[in-house]
Amino acid sequence: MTNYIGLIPAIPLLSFLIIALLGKFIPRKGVAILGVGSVTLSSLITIVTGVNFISSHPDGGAWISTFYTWINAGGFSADISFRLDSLSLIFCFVITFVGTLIHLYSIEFMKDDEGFARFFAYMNLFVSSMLILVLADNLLLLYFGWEGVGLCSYLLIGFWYKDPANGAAARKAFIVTRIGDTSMIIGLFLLFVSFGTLNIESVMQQAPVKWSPGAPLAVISAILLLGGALGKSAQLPLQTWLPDAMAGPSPVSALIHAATMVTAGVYLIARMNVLFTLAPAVQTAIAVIGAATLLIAGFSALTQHDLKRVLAYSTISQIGYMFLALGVGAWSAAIFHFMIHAFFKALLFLGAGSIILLLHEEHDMFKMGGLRKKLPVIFITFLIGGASLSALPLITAGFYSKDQILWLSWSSGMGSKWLWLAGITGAFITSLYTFRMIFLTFFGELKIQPKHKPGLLMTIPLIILASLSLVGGFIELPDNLGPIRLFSKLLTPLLPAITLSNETTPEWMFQIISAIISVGGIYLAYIFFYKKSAFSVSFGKSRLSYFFYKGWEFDRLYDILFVRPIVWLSEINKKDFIDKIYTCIATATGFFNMLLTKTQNGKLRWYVTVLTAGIIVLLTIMLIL
Amino acid sequence: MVTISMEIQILFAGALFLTGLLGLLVRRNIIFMLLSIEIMLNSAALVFIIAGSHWMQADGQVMFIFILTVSAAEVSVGLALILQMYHHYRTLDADAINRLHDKKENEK
Amino acid sequence: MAGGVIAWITGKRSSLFSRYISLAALFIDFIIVVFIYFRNGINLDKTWLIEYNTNWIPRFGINLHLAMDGLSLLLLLLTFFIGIIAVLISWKEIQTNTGFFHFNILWILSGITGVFLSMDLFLFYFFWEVMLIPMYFLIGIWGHENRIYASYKFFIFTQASGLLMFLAILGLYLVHGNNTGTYTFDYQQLLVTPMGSAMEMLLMCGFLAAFLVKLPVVPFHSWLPDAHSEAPTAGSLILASLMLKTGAYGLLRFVVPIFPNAAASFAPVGMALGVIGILYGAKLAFSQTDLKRLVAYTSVNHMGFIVLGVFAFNELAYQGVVMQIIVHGISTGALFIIAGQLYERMHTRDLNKMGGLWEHIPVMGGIGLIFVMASLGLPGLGNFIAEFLTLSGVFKSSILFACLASVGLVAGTIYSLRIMQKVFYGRQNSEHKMKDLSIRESIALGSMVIVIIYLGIFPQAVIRTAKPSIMKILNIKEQSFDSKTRKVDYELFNSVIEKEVSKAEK
Amino acid sequence: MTRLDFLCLTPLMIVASAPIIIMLTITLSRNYKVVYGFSLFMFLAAFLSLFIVLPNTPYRIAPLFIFDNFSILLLGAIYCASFIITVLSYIYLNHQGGEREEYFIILFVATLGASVLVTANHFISFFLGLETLSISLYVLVAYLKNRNYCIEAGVKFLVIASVATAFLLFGMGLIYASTGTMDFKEIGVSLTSSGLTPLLVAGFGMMLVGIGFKLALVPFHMWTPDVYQGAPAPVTGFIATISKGAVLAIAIRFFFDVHGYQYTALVIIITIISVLSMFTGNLLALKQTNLKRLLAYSSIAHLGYLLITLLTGTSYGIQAAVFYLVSYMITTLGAFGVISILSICERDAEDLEDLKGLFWKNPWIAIVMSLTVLSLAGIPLTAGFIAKFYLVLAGLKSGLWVLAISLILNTVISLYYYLRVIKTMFTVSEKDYKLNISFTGNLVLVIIVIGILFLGILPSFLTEIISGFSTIN
Repeated sequence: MTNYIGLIPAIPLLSFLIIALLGKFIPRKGVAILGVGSVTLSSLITIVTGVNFISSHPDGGAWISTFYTWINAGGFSADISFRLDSLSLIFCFVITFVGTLIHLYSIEFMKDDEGFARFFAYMNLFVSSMLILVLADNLLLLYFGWEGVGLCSYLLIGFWYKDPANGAAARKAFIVTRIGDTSMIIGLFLLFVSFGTLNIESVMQQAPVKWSPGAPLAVISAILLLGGALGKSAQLPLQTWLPDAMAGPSPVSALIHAATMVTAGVYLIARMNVLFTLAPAVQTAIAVIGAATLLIAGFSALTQHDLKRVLAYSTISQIGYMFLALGVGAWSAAIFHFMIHAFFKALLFLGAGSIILLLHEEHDMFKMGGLRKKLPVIFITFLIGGASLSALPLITAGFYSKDQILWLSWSSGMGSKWLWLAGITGAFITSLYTFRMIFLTFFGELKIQPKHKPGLLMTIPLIILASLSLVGGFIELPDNLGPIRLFSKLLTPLLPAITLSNETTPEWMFQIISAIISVGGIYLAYIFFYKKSAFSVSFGKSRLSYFFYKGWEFDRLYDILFVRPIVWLSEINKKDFIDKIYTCIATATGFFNMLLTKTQNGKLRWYVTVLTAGIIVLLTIMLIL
Repeated sequence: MVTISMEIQILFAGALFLTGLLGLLVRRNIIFMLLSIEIMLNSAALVFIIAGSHWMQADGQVMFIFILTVSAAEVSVGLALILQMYHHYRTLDADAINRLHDKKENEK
Repeated sequence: MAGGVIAWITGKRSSLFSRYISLAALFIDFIIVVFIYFRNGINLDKTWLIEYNTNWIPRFGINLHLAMDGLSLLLLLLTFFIGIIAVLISWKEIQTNTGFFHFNILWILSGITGVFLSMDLFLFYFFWEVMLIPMYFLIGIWGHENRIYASYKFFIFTQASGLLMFLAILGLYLVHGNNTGTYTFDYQQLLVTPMGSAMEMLLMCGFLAAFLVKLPVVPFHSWLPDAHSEAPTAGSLILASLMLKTGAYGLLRFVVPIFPNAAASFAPVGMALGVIGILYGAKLAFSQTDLKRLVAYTSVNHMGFIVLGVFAFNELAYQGVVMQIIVHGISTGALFIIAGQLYERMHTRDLNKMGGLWEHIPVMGGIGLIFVMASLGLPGLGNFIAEFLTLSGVFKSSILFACLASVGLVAGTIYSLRIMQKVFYGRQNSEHKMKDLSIRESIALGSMVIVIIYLGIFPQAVIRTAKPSIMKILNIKEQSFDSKTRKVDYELFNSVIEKEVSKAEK
Repeated sequence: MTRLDFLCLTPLMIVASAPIIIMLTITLSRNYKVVYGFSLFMFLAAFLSLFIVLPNTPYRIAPLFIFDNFSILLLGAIYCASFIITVLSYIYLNHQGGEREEYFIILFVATLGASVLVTANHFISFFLGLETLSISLYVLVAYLKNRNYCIEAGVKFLVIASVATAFLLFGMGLIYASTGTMDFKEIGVSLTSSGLTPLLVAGFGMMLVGIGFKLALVPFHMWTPDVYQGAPAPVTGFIATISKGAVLAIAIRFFFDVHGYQYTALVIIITIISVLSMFTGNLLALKQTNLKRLLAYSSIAHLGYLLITLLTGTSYGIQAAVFYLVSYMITTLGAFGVISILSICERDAEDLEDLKGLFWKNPWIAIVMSLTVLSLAGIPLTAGFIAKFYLVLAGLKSGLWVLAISLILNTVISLYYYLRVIKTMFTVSEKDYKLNISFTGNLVLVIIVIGILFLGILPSFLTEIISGFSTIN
């Protein structure tokens, strides 16, 4: 049974290899079948394995399947070995399932692109790497997958390589995440030096024994790992790459930059929860970062013109919620939100992708409008996604997941009302910008005629995702609505249960508040962007709006702080001043040569004179000595 | 007979040597230069005589004879060369014969 | 036997069929080494796998002593592998005087082989110098525009440093002779030379001079970009993949075991030099516009890791160094090949004149991508293993340097992606109609891709082989190293932090 | 004189008799080829006769000569070199018209002078040998009297050499005056009792001028490039190898006999001269485009290196010196051999330009030239490398670190111009070389190449011989 685990990442990898090597010789249809089929197959295996796993309850809560020793040197050992437990199962499920849908969608989306085979090769590689990431049983292998997805993200952002801007965006994404990765790898070194192993299981077991809570090394290693997570998950201060990453094809944005890869940071923190529990200060920092990010990104989303950029900022903001949850110790809430977010955000991206495709690559929402009638399927699914994003009460899955986070941010032992306040403000902004987007795009008058109706391959994934965005929430309901706790039960042995603070306010109060906030946001959006109130127009032109639009000018800040000095550094000393030293030596030798050459002037009497002078000097020296 | 100390005698020979050397440096005519060299050689020979008489040995005189012979040979070769030189250069000016020298940078 | 191998290569003089001859020669050598590898696969803990020892100049105690252990075995594999590639890729590039060209290549390779095998310091120096002249020819005759300057620079730098090492070898010889009464150049005997610490330092500096220049380490690196960028592709390939490695090999084989104490006291400086190399190399690589120069500076960057690892003195780091030696040979070599092939097609090395090439040459683009990723240390490729092992080894002995070097990883990313961006991405700048890789080129590059991926996934193949040699080096080091004098950095770090924290708490 | 005296003098007598016989033959009939063949034969005979002397060493013919292993070895080297120079001269002179037979007479006289020098252990034989050598060299330098350069070089050489001789003589006189003996060993004995008096210092200093001039050491080096350039190539080869070798031999003998390395004043002055010579020679050669001048400068540097051996004061040093001398002789002969062979009637092939593209037109000659240049530079696989190695080792053994380091530094500088020579040969040019090298010419080159490589790869052959021979008695 356990050996099937290996197949999950192996199948897409194999398919990647085939497409990459033989892509030229396979017809498009073959590529599509291979690309989609492999992911479908691994998603089926995941489901089968998952069902088995849940029904059999293995010892230690995990299946481990080891293949061979990867590295074994100087006391360090790492295996190629996969570990399936409930956490990785959920991730695997989301990755393969959402991945399958997105692959399916891509067949139609990419059908006219010349890089069709290349696209599927990259996508398969991505799925495979992402699966390795979540299935890895040691941190090094995890890092392997971690970098692998980074590579795929780089490749896919720069997929349309002919536009230098895309290349720049890809580079930016890779470099910024790489900064985080570097911090992470240093963290790995520290963990290895401390525990002599990078096996997740044994690190988790040893850490509480060796380190007391708040031990400086625990804090440092937690900070370092957090650095990696921040980079990958586009959290403050490494969030700037994600909006630019929208340069890639929309399915890519959906799969990588919304559903899966960007949540790798969440996975890492959840996976290493023991370590973070040992470093409460870092955990608080995570919560604060999450809260700050969700606000900052929310405000930015509010002012964007580009449909995909809105979604990008929204993604940042939603991951901020997950971080907030992680920070307050609501582990399973974070994972739950991750799953739901994967559904509705993938849905939104796919919807947006279809719109953009059908509107002749038009990204600007202000040039859209009135698509409600023209593209009804997309409208409805998009609306559902939007509703789920803005956590419309009761009917949407987003409500249940977000509400849980909000409540726990207040009531958790590590929560505080400030965090809650940030969260609830964020929720308000979320529904505001979500419906701003919907109103701008689908209502009003029709500005651009769509090319044609979307095909079945596009709509089916949309519908499936939409239904999941609605019903997905019912597997985990708050106590007052009916105690269904399927999700957290699954995760219980793995992730520590949350400790609530003593004075708990009843949950329903928060539910009502957030419901009001959510609906209020929608209403405000209706006033501002459907009715076009004067305030919204004037605000749109204000400086503050521009400031938000530019993502709080983080890019400019980094440009001044880092990019320009580096460019300056590379501009000066291009020729390598050290070389000058050697050139100087050479010149000096040449100079001496010239001097001496002058003495060899061919004059006999000069020669005799030098000879005489020489002997006089020599004799003098000798006599002095 | 007044005996003069060897040091004084050698100083005299040294003076002679210096005279020859100075002559060599000052003169431009190649024949005079050759003559100056002869003076230097002879002053050296003189030293041998002085030393031989000081140590009461015949070696000094033997050396003297050899020096005379050799310098004669040298001068004969020298004169032959000077003849050829005059033949080629039409001058006896030592400074005029400097075709062989290092080239300057800019002459390349 | 191995001695016969070398003699046999050197015997291969130029001829018109030189391409085939040299290819065949290298191939047979390769097979022989592979054979040795597999035959000895099981028992690697002998001192030497193969040894050959005979008198050469007994008057000075010079022996013709060749021996092979795991380390040299790996390096030989690399040497012949790269050698074959070098012959393959210059198939079309070199049209003039092919005979002499291949003569030079074989000559260099035999010099390098000799360096990796010599167990006699005199012999070592001998081979060390033997590889220079043909390299000089290679650059000077078949190089690009500025080849004369580059070849001079290369030669004078390496020769000057080599002579310093020569002086140090002689010094060592005399010190050993004076102290023990036997004058010998034999490695095994010189290992146990007793010497004063000042003397040890002085002699080590002589050795270091040669190895650090060869590697090269900032500030002795300035010959490298010139030599690399002006050399023909095969020249750059051999230079980067093999010749630089002799420096690394020298550090491992000679500096650390012979001068353990001096090396230990030099370690902070050495590591600092390594880090400077990493950062400075990356910085310069980033500012270049000449593709080959850029790749050359990446070598400076990567070699920094080697120096760093060598002075970390633990097995992990050494495994990393060995790994780095091999994978850098392959990945940078491949980048040079790609640069060479682009030059063959476009007649320029200027990055600004390239761009958008993916459209025409996707296969080369794909391979280029792999090696660019290798050079930035992407997991799954050999370079990652090397960098990871090195850095985690370094981390054990010096946290500060490990962290600084890790910053180099980011820098590496920046310049590596720049290659990709400028060459393959973007809009096409030129009107060249280009052909993608020919079959011959594909074989060359393809085999390199396979090796680098194989090493990334199954690094044990290298690690296992190198282990006995590394342990031997470290044992020698440990025996004479007074471990009490230095606290392990990690513990120091820990205690300092705890102190700080407790202070803060009060 | 005893029978043994005669026996030991055989080699010298053979060399001395050769010019007389040649002169007689010339009066009968002029035949270039016969004279050439006879010369070769005589050198060979002289070389072989050394083996007669060998069993009797060390043997002293009081008071002038000494036959010890050192002198026999050097005599052997000198005769071999003369043999090769004879062949080269033959090839070289073949291009020239006029009377060529006398050339060989003078060559023999010069060789005789060198032989006397090598075996001398007395001021008188020293002086006689030196002058025999010098005076015949004046003639040889200016032998091609139709060339301006030759005459000019001859005149310059003569004037400066005479001045140097005068200094040398005066110095000898001073030493004689203060010690009362002209025998090297006895001078040494008397020195140890008296120490260095000012008079002696002046004497040594002035002798140094004479020797330094012959060895072309700074600051007495100025004549070297001009004479090298002006003289016919084989003669230059003679000056560079035999003349310098012989003078160095006597310098070593004298210096060791008087234990010069024990006196600080002498050691310091020689160190200074040595270092100066290395640097000046190499720096001057740096941008030189005339090959002969370049070799002249390089010889200045090489003699600077060789001075190290003077200071070692050990038999090890002597061995190093001999080895270095032998390999230097072979190498230099190779270089001048190539120049001789490439030379044409009007002028010598002395410009670097003349070598341009040689490798592509005539690889064999180019390889010979490259090898010699590499050997001069001290690159492994060549004799020059082992020689340098030996030298440095000897120096270090005696603790001469300054000199050893300066040698290393200079080797680096010198690389530049040596490489330039090689580069020139490998530069592609359109020039055509119409060369038909005679069989003997090729043979000589082959011998030289084999010599260089053999000494470079299997030096133990020679080192073993030398270590048995390098004793001064």
